[in-house]
Amino acid sequence: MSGTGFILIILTSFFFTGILIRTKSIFSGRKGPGIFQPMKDIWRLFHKENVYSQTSSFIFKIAPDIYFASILIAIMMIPFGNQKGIFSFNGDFVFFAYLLAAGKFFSIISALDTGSSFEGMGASREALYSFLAEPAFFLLMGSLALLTGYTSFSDIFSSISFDSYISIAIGTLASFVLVLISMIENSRMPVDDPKTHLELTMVHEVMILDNSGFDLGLILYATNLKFAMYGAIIANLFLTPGKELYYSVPIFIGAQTLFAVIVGASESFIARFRMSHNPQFIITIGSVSLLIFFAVLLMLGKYI
Amino acid sequence: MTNILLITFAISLIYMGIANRLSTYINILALQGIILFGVSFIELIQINTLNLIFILFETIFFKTLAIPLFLNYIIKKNSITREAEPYLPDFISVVIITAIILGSFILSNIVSGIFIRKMFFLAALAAVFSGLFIIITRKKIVTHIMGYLVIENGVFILSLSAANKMPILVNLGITLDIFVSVLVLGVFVNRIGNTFEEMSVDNLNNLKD
Amino acid sequence: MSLSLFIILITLLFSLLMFFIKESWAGTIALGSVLINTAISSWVAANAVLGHSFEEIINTGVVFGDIPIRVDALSGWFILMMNFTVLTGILYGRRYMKHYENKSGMLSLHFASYIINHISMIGIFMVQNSLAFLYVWEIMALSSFIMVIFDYKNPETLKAGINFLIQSHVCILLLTLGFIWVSTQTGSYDFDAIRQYSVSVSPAISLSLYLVFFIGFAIKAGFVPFHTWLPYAHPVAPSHVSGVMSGVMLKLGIFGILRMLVVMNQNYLIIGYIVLIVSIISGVYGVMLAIVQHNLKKLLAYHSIENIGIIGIGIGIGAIGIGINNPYLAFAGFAGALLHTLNHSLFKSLLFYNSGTIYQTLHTLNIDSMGGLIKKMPHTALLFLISAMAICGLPPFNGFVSEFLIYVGLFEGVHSGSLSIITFFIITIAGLALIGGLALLCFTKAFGIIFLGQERSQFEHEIVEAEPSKLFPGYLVLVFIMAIGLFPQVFIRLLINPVNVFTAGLENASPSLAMITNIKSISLVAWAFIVAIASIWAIKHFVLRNKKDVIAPTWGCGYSAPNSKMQYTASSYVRSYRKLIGPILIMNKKEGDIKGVFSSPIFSHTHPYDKMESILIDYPLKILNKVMSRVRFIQNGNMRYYILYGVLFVIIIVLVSLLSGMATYVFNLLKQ
Amino acid sequence: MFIYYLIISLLIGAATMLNRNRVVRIVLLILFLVVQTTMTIYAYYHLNEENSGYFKFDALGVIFLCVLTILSYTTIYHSYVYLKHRKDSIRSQSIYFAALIILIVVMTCAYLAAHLGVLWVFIELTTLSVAVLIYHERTPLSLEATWKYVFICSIGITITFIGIILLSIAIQETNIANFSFKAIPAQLINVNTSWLKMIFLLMIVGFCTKMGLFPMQTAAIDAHTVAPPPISAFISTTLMNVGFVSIFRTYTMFSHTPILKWMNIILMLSGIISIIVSAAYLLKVNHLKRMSAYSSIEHMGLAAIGIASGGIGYFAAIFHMILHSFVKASVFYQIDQFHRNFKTYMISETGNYFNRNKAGAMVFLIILIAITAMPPSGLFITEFWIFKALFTSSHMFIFIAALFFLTVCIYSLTKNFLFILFNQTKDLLPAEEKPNSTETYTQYFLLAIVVYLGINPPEFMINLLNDAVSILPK
Repeated sequence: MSGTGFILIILTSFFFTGILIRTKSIFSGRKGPGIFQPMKDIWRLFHKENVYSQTSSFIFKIAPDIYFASILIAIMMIPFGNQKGIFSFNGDFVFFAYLLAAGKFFSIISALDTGSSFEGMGASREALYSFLAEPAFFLLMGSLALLTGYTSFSDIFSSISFDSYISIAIGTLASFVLVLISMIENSRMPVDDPKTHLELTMVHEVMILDNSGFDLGLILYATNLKFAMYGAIIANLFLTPGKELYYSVPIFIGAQTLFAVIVGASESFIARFRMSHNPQFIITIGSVSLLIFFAVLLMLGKYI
Repeated sequence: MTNILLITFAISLIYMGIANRLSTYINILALQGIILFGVSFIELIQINTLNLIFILFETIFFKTLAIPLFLNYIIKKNSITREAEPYLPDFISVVIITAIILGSFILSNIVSGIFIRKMFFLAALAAVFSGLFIIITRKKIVTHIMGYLVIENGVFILSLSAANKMPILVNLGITLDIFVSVLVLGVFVNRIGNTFEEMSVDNLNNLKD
Repeated sequence: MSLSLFIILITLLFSLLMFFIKESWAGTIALGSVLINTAISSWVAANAVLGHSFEEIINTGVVFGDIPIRVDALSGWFILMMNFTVLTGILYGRRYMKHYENKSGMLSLHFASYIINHISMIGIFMVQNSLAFLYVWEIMALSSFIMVIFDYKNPETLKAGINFLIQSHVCILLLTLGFIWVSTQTGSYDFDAIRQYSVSVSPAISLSLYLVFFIGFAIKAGFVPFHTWLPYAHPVAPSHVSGVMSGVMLKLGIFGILRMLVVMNQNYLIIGYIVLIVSIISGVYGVMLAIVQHNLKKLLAYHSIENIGIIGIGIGIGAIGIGINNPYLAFAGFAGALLHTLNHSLFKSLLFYNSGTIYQTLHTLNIDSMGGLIKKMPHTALLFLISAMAICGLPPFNGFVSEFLIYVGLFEGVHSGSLSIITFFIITIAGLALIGGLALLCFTKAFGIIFLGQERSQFEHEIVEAEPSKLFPGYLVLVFIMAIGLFPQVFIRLLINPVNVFTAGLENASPSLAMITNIKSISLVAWAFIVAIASIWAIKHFVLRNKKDVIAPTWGCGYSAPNSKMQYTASSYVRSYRKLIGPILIMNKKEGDIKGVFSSPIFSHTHPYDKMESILIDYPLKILNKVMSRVRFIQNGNMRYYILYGVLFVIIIVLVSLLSGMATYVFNLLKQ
Repeated sequence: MFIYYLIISLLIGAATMLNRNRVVRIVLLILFLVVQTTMTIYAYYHLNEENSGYFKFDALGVIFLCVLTILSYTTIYHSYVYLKHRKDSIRSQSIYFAALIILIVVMTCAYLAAHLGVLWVFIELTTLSVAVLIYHERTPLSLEATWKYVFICSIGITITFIGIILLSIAIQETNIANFSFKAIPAQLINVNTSWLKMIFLLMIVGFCTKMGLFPMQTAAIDAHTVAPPPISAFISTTLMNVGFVSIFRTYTMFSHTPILKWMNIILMLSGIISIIVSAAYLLKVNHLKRMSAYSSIEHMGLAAIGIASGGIGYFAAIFHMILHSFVKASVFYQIDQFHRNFKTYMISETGNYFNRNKAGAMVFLIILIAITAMPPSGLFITEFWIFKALFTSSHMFIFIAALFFLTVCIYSLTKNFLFILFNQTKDLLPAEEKPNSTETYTQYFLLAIVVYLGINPPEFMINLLNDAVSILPK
């Protein structure tokens, strides 16, 4: 059945952030909270009432729902190994990307809706980074489409296989790019430090300064989901097709956990960039995915 | 005989180049009238009398008497100063007019296979171009008319060279041209004289962009 | 009597009537005429789109000869699109123009040219006789020129009007060149003559002929670098006119390019490449400049350039698809292009109507001085929001569908083509993604700054929502935007015939069906998205049913007295972006410097300027002026010179012919 | 018949000269118009008919005669309006109208002249009769302009005359009849080509003064500037047509000799230079009448190019001249009203005409469209044909250059007209009398003709045009 991926991602999302935070605390020599603590916080938030700024309008009220919904639907497109996602069709990753963009659109304008200078700042940065990151993702998917000859998540991932060195190189590069993209999309290190306490240096947190209660809960959980989603995509790269569930589910969980640990580790060892350095960093991702494209061309022997 | 007259005519052109008195110009014009009279008398003795009389009348009466007098009258009436006031030094004028004569000589040699006597062609062409030259390089408005008259003389010579087969109509044309233009121009010169105190073309370049 | 003549007569009648009645009636008259023409032409066009082409031949005397009126599916599609926008345009315009009644004295002229413009556009889509085509084309340009200079009290308007007229004249010159070229070779004005000619000559020649036409039409369509008239003409025109111009008139250029592609069906591959390159540049460049604009309508104008670029990408893909004989690719490309043509006409006209409404309430178009309008004008805000999302190509709205088609085509092409095609397409994909991201930045700025937050400046007049009759056309458009977004498959079916005009030649495994099934799933997901939003919203309200929202001031991060001046402005919102693309822009900056301890209020203005314009237009004009001033010694008022010219003319020509005679003589000597 | 026409109309002219009574003058004018019209109709119905020796009702002449007759109605009407507002002395008015009548008669003769000498004589006469009209306002400027016009035209006409003499020398004949346009071509068969070239060159340069082509366009412009607007209308339409007719006849005369290509080059050169010059001056000219004059120069250049490129170009050139006459005439009629409204011709000192005189402003707007050769103006079609001919004769360089400089002209014209119509920056004092919209009817009428002829020229006109170009080499 095609819902497996969806369910698994939802499951992962419960403990993903927990693992991440746990890793960080371990590296910094603390015990740290339990891995379900973030979910508990979110659950608590779900029972709180909303506080709205008097400046804000219905945009601010509706935005979190749309943001959340966009990510939910996006997840439904993620396949699981050789099982299709709930929605799967040619070029579904285009839809995927634009759906996320729609969500982002609303989170940005809801930030602007409050009329706060800080949130405007965050919105501006978010918009800037996302438009810089778009081409990288599409280049990557284009290269994969070229490699496999298919134009939908499920076909691409189910037909991708690592038998030659170059394909392994491609796989590593691809997962690298995906990790970085997810870093940007979830505004983690090195682009953004969620733990910073100075609004001037925030990107994502500063956008949601005015959100509270249920809405805040939605947004936070959406972030977890997003993480899990990207993790799933990366995991899909390595799910060799045709394996049974009892074989592939652990791989999936493992990959996700590994991803979370990596993120946590990187956050505890890397320092964030200066704001002005972020753009060129993001551009670099684009050029890396261009490298993937050339690699694919080499592999297909179209480019000798 | 004709050729001698024509050469004299050409010389008169050169003289016009160096003359710097209006009275001299007028005299030269009168002289040219006489020359033309002579030429036409010699050339046209055998054509029908009416035509001959008409042409002789034209040369003697208009070119030699009427127009010079008329010009004198204008100059007196408008108290025009007596210098021609050329833009170029006389030396260059002479050189250029000589060049014109030389050029027309070459040109008359080039055009071949046409029944026209080269001397006539030369004189006519030289007159026309020197007339234009005078108009272009002299400052006074009256000298414009004089240059114009020189051109007319050239045209007349040209017509003479073909006159024995020349339709009277065109001959009429010449008359009309000289008569009318000189009259009209004279009238306007008078007007200009009344309008501007100083009869120089410098008064007449207000219409420009 | 023939349909076309009937339409023409009706229109002339109405436009004459215009001058003999009260100004306040002009709008209604125009509406009537538009309705009649729309009804007739749409009937013909709809039949054509459904597969029954229309053809008649009008014989008009010696000048034009026979004028063939042919409406195939392609023309039909464009006519339907055009009619709808023109209709909403007049519906909006006659309300919009109420403000100017008995003020400018140009109202009747304006509306007369509006309806004349309408039929001239119908004519452009129908007529297939090159001389008549030029005729209607020029009438279209003229009438739109008159509409542009409506607000003549503002000197900017006249400048822009002249700029527009001249550039459209240049476009006409190129078309004239092309048509003369053909008609001298074939002796016929019929478009079929072009077809025969283009197949009879060598590919290189027919390609160059096509390029002449392409550049001509590209000026009208506003492809970079032929776009410079566009950002001036659109802002100064009345908003419904800007809507029609940007929504429809640019598409005339697109139509011309497509029509010539059909007529000359030759070397598709190379044409595809050319169109693709130009389009990518247009798309990226257009949106890049759009972002930094402060004037709302100018921003929208630059966005038209970007959208034209997207359409062009579709055309390029389609042409390449035919070139490499890949029906799926061709279908995706052309369907995407045609659908995006329609979509752009919808949301761009809607955006311009809204900007008009805003302009009439605030009397300014400067984004930085707006803000918080959403509370005063919720309907306008909603319309603007939806159309902004649509133009960014976000699901579940129509803009996404066409871009999706193009993406599908690109990815399809990526693994079916040669190396060059792959490389081109990958670059195009990246470019398209970049365009999408930039559009997002641009319209979050536009919507966010204009409608959200607090008012950034005080207006002496109170701000109220536009009256319903002004909103109605907007909602009419909105219906279509939603419809295309949620039921794309219907429109894809309608597109089969128009696209077939191009792909008829291919031996195709009818790609449309596969495409339609694919598109069906889009609508499915779109619905799912909406349902998800609704359900989450419902859940939220269920959970919080017995908690009431708390209203508090915006959190100022500890600063207790925030005011509206502290908000992010449009300029500050895009500042970091502006720094990034600095080299491409020309930013004219004016700043007053601080004097003394208690300085007088200082200012800082930035005016973005188009670099291409300064290179391609301003500099050559400077040269031209220099040259021309050299010629201006002739009329110097000094008669001696006047005579000298004649003399010199004679002498020079005599000398030259003599010398040439000698030269030939010597040459013959040498030959022996 | 024609001789009677001459006598009658000259008598009427003399009567107008002597008459001092308003009513009688009106009667005389109407009488003259009747005579002129009957003459035109007679000429049309006796096409290609020799008449009273030196005249012939050939197609070319008749076409332009029709134009002249139509325009003489409007011009006389507008002259009447013009004089009414100027409040001139009765005497000067009589002189004005007499000269006008003479001018019309003389131009008629020039159109219909079938004999080189006669044509020449009448062209000279047009110069003189128009000189009186140009000088009508009696200001120093008008004096200067008239002086220049008369002088340069005399020079030009003399140059032409030299050409004629050389021609007469070339064709060794004594019989006057052999100087008619019909007879000349046959006698040019075995004439030295360089000689022919010189003849053609001289004659063309002479006629350029009338047609307003480079190199002799200068005088015509100054004449436009100072002449009363209705007369400017005549100078830049029917009078330039005289020049065109004479050039066209000369061209036809030589068109079967070996120098055809050479002639084309000369005309092409003259035409393109005229266009360039007009473009250069239109860019900076500030005097409305001068602007219109320069635009006439531009159109003359186009017509010359049309002739030079042959083929359909001949046809197009004549057609172009006709339409241009109607447009340009209406320009100057409107300029008269414009001048009464603003008391100046300087464009920079006017503005907002659209609100001062709606009817006149609409005329200007339509004229702008018409004169820049945009549809529905008929000039669009003729220019299209001219450029087609140019393309066919494969003068690519001229083709591009002409298109380019025409665009420059269009830019300048649009700029200036829009300034006049809409500019708000100037605070002008209001017009003295309320503009009278009935004065614009003639312009609407003429412009309507232009549009109609462009879309669907009547059968007889096409036949006339074809007849006029039938002798020329295809």
